[in-house]
Amino acid sequence: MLRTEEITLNMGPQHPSTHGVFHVVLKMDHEVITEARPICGYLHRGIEKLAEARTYTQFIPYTDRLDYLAAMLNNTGYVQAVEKLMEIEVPERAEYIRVICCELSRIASHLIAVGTYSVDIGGITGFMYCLRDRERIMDLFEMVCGSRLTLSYMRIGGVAEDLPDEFIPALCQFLDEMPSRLDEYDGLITGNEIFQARTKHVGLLDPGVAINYGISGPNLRASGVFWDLRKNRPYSVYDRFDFEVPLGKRGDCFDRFTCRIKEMRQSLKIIRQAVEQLPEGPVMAKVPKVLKPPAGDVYHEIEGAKGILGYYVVSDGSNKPYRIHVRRPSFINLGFLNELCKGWKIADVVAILGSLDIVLGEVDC
Amino acid sequence: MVENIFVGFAEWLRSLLAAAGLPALFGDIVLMIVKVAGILAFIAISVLWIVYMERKMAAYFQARIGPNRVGPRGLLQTAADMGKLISKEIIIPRAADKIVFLLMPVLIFVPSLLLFAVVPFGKNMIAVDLNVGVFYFFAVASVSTIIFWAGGWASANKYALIGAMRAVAQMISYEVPMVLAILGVIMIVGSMKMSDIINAQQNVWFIFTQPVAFIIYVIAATAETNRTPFDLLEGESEIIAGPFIEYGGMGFAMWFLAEYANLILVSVLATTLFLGGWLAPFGLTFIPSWVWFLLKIYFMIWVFMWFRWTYPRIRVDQLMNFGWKVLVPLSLANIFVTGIGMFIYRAIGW
Amino acid sequence: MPGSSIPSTVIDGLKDKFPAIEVSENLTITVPEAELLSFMRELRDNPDYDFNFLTNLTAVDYPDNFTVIYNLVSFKYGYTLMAKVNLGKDEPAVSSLTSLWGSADWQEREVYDLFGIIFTGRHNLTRILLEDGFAGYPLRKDFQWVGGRE
Amino acid sequence: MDNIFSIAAFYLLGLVILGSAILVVMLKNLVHCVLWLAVTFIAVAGLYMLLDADFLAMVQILVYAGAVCIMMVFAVMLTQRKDMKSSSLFNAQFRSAGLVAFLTAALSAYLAMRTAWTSTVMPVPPRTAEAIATLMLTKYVVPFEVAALLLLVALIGAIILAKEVKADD
Repeated sequence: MLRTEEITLNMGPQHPSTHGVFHVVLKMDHEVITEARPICGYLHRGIEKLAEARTYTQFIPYTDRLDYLAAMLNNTGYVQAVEKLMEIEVPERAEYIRVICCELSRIASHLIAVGTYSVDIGGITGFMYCLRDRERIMDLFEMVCGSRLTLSYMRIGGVAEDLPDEFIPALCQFLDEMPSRLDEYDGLITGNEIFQARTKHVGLLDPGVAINYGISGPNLRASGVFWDLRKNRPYSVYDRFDFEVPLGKRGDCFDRFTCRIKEMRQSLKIIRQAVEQLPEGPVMAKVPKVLKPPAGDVYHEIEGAKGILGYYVVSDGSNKPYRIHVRRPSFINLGFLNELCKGWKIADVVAILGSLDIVLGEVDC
Repeated sequence: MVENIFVGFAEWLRSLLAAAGLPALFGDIVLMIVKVAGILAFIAISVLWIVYMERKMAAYFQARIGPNRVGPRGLLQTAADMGKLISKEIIIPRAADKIVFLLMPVLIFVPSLLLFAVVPFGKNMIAVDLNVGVFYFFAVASVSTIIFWAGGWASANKYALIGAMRAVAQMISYEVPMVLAILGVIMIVGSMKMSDIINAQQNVWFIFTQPVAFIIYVIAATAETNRTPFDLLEGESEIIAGPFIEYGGMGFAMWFLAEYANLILVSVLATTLFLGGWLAPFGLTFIPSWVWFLLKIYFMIWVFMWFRWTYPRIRVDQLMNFGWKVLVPLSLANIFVTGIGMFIYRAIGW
Repeated sequence: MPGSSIPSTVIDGLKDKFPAIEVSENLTITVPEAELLSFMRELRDNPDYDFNFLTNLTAVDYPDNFTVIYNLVSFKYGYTLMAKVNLGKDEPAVSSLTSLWGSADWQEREVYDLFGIIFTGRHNLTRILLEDGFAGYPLRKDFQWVGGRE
Repeated sequence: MDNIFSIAAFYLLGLVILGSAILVVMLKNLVHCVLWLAVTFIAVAGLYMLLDADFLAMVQILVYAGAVCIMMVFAVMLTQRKDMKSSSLFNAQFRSAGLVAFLTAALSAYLAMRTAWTSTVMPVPPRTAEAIATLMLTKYVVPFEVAALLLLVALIGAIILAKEVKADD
C-alpha cells in the first residue's frame, strides 16, 4: 500500500565499502534491495594477456598484483603449477619456507578481511588493531624478501633466498603474541552485541547453493562444507601438519567472519609446527636458467586466502607460456552476490559484501 | 575570587556603564552582546579543542598516536584543518537547489547557538534563565532536524536523500524517549528552570535517583547527535556521510562544527539534569562552580567519544525497533514509577 | 596426491556411456560439443561421480581451434576431472552449463568477454571485465593490442 | 506591549508570518513550501513569546516547527509529483476557492470586530507551565482526556495502516 518509488543507487565505483573500484547497481524500494547488479572490471589489467608476452619467471611479479593482500599464496600457486608442468622436485626446506610464508600471508589477508569488516559494520577501532598486527607480518616479509606488499619471493623450483637469521626469532615472538591479539579482536569486534545483531542471520548462504555457485574458501566453510585443499587434497607439505578446519553453522555473515578468525589460529598452529620441523638444506632446486616446460597444460589449485586459487598453464614448449588462466576465488565468490543481497537493506549489502572478502585486484585480474 | 570571575566582570561592566550615565537599557544591550560574544568564543574554542581531543582519544583507543605534527603535540591540528576547509573551493552540484544548499549549513548553527543561551555555565552564569529552560532546549533542538533534511534534499544526491530521510526518522523517534526520560527529573523538581533543577540536586544528583532516565537519556542523546552506534545518517561505510556528501570546504565545516556544538549541548543537558550541574561534589567548593561544570561536561563528552570509538553501527530498522519498542516503553515506565515513588514519599510525610 | 584424480574404472564407465569422448593419458577428457550438456549432466547427477563443484572454466585459443576447459571436483570422492571441448575457429559456440552449475555464469561471461566464444542457452551473456563497447576479444591470439612492451 | 521594541517586534513578526505564509501557498516547489512553513511556525512562536506565553511558544516550536513540518516532509517525499510546476495555481476552481477564502476572511474579520479586546489586567503568572498544568488537570480535564483519547485512536490507526503494508508483501 505505502510503496515508495523504486530508486536506483550506484554503489561504487567510488565507494568506501566496495573495497576498491567495484560497482553495484542497487535497485531499492526505500532501503530494501530488490536487485543488486555487480559490475566489475574497473581494475582489469589483462594480466592473462600480459603473461603471454613474459617468460615463466617474469610472470611471478604479476601474480603479486592479483590478490595483493596475500601475495605469497598467489606466488606459490603459480610456481607450483609450473613445477607440476615441468615435474620439478622442490627441496624440503623450500617447501617449509613456503608453508610458513603462505600461512603468514593468509593471516595477513584475514587480518585485512576482519579489520575492514569491522569498518564496514561501523567500528573503525577494530580496523586499526588488525592493521597494527598485519604490520608485523609485513615487517617479517620485509626481512625475508625486502618487499612488504608485492613480494615475488617464490621461484620456480624453490624460493628466492634462504631465511635471514633474525627471521625465526622475530617470527616466534609474533607467534607468541598473536593468540592474545586474536582474543582482543574477539572481545572488541566479535563479542560486540551490535556487531552480532548486524551480522547474525544476515546474508545466509545455503551450503548446496554455495557449492553450486563455486564459492570456496572461508565463505564456503562458513556454510558448514568441509572443503579445504590443505586437508582434502594436501599439496606441498601440508599433510605433515596437525590443524583443524574451522566450519560455520548457519552460513551467515557472522560465521564467515568468525571462520576467518578461527583460521588465523589454525594458521598460527601450522606455522609453529613448520618452524619446529624446518629442515636444513638448499632452498632452490636445480632448474635451468631458461625455463622451457614441455608442451602441454596443467591445472593446479591451492587453498588461497579467499578460496580456491587455481592456475591453468598451457605451454607450447617455448620459454613463454602459451596461456595462463587464473581461477580467482574473489571473482567466483562474487557471482552469487545478487541473490545474496536481495531483500536485505542497504546496510546489509555492505555487511554481505564485506563478509565475502573480495580483493578487486583479483576480481578484475 | 575565581568563583565569581565572570559574574564579577559582568557586574563591573554594568556599573561602569551606569556610572557613565548611560540608561539601563543600553547597559542590558551591551551586556547581552558581551554574553553572546562570550558564548561564541566558548563554542569556537571548545569545538577546536574537542575535535583535537576526539582525534587524540580515537588515536589512543586505536593504539596509535594521533595528530602530533602541527604545533606542540599536534594542538594546532584542528586550526590547520579549519584553515584548509575555509580556503577550499565550495562546489555546488549542478542539480542542487542552490539557495537551500548554501543556506542550510549556516542555519544548522542557529539552533545550537540559541541553545547556549540557557546553558548554566556556573553559579549565576546563565545567559537567560528561562522558566521553561529544559523545554526550550528540546523545542529549539527539534528544529535542526528539518535543517538536516533540507540540506540533504538540496544536494540532489541519492545518498544524501537517504541520509536525510534517515535523519528525520531517527531524530524524531529518539526525541520522544529523550523527552519522556527527563520528565522524571522534571516531575521531582517541579520546574523546568535550569537553575531550579541544579539547585534541587544539592543533596543527591539525579543520576542516583533517576538512573533509568539517565541511561535512556544518554542513549537517545547519542542518537540525537548522530554519533556511533547511531551514526546512521552519516554511515560512512554505507551512505558515505549522508546529507553532507556533497558539501566541501566551509559548508562541510559548518555541519561539522554544529555536530560538535550539539555534542557539547547534550553533555551540558546531561550534566544539568543528572550530574548536578555546577554543584561541587563532596563539598569541594574551593574549586569554582564553572570549573566543575566544565569538568562534568567533558566527562560526558568523553563518554560519548568512548561509545563512538568502541561500537560498530546499528542498522536502521534495529535503531527504530530499539527506540520505539524498548526506549519509549521504558521511559514511560520510568515516569510511572517516579510518580508512584513521589506519591509514597509525600504520603510518608517527607 | 591422494584421491585427486579420477580412477580409470570410472573413466571406462564413462566411455561406455559416451563413446564419442576421448581420454588422453593424463585423464583429460575431450567431449564433442554436441554431447557436452548430457555428459556434464551425467557427471553431476550420477551418484558414482557426484561432480558437484565446477571449479574452473576457461578457454585457450590454439592455432587450429578454440578449446574450452572445464575443471570439475567431486566433494564426495575428492575426484578431479578436466574436460575439454574443441570448437571451430569461426563463430565458436558451445552450450552453456549455467543450468547445471551457478559458478558457470560469471566464468562463461568472462570467457565470452575475452575470447568471444558464444555460450548458447543462457541469458545475460554480456561483457564482464571489459566495457560494453570494447571492440575485439583480447585473449585471442590475433588480437592486436596498442601499447605495451612489444 | 508597552515599549517600542515590543511594538517593532510585533510588526516584524506579523510581516514575517504573513509573508512566509503567502510563500507557502504560492511557491511551486513543495520542499520550499515546507521550509517556509517552518519559518511561519517559528515566527508564530515569536508572537507567543511576545505575549509572555513562553510555554506555549515552546510547544509551538516543538510540535509545529519540529514535528508537523517533519510530517509534511514525509508527505512531500511520498508525493509522486516532485514539484508543483506542472500544476497551475490559477485553475478552474480559482473563483469558487476565492469566494470561500473571502467568506472565511470576512467571517474572521466580523468576529474580530465583535470581540471586546480587553487586555488582561491580571499579570502573567511567573510560572506559566505550572499554571497551565493545574488548569488542564482540573478545569479542563475532560477536554484534555478527550484529546488524549483522540491521539490514542490516531496512534492505533497508524499502527493498523502500517501493518497493512506487511500483509501486502
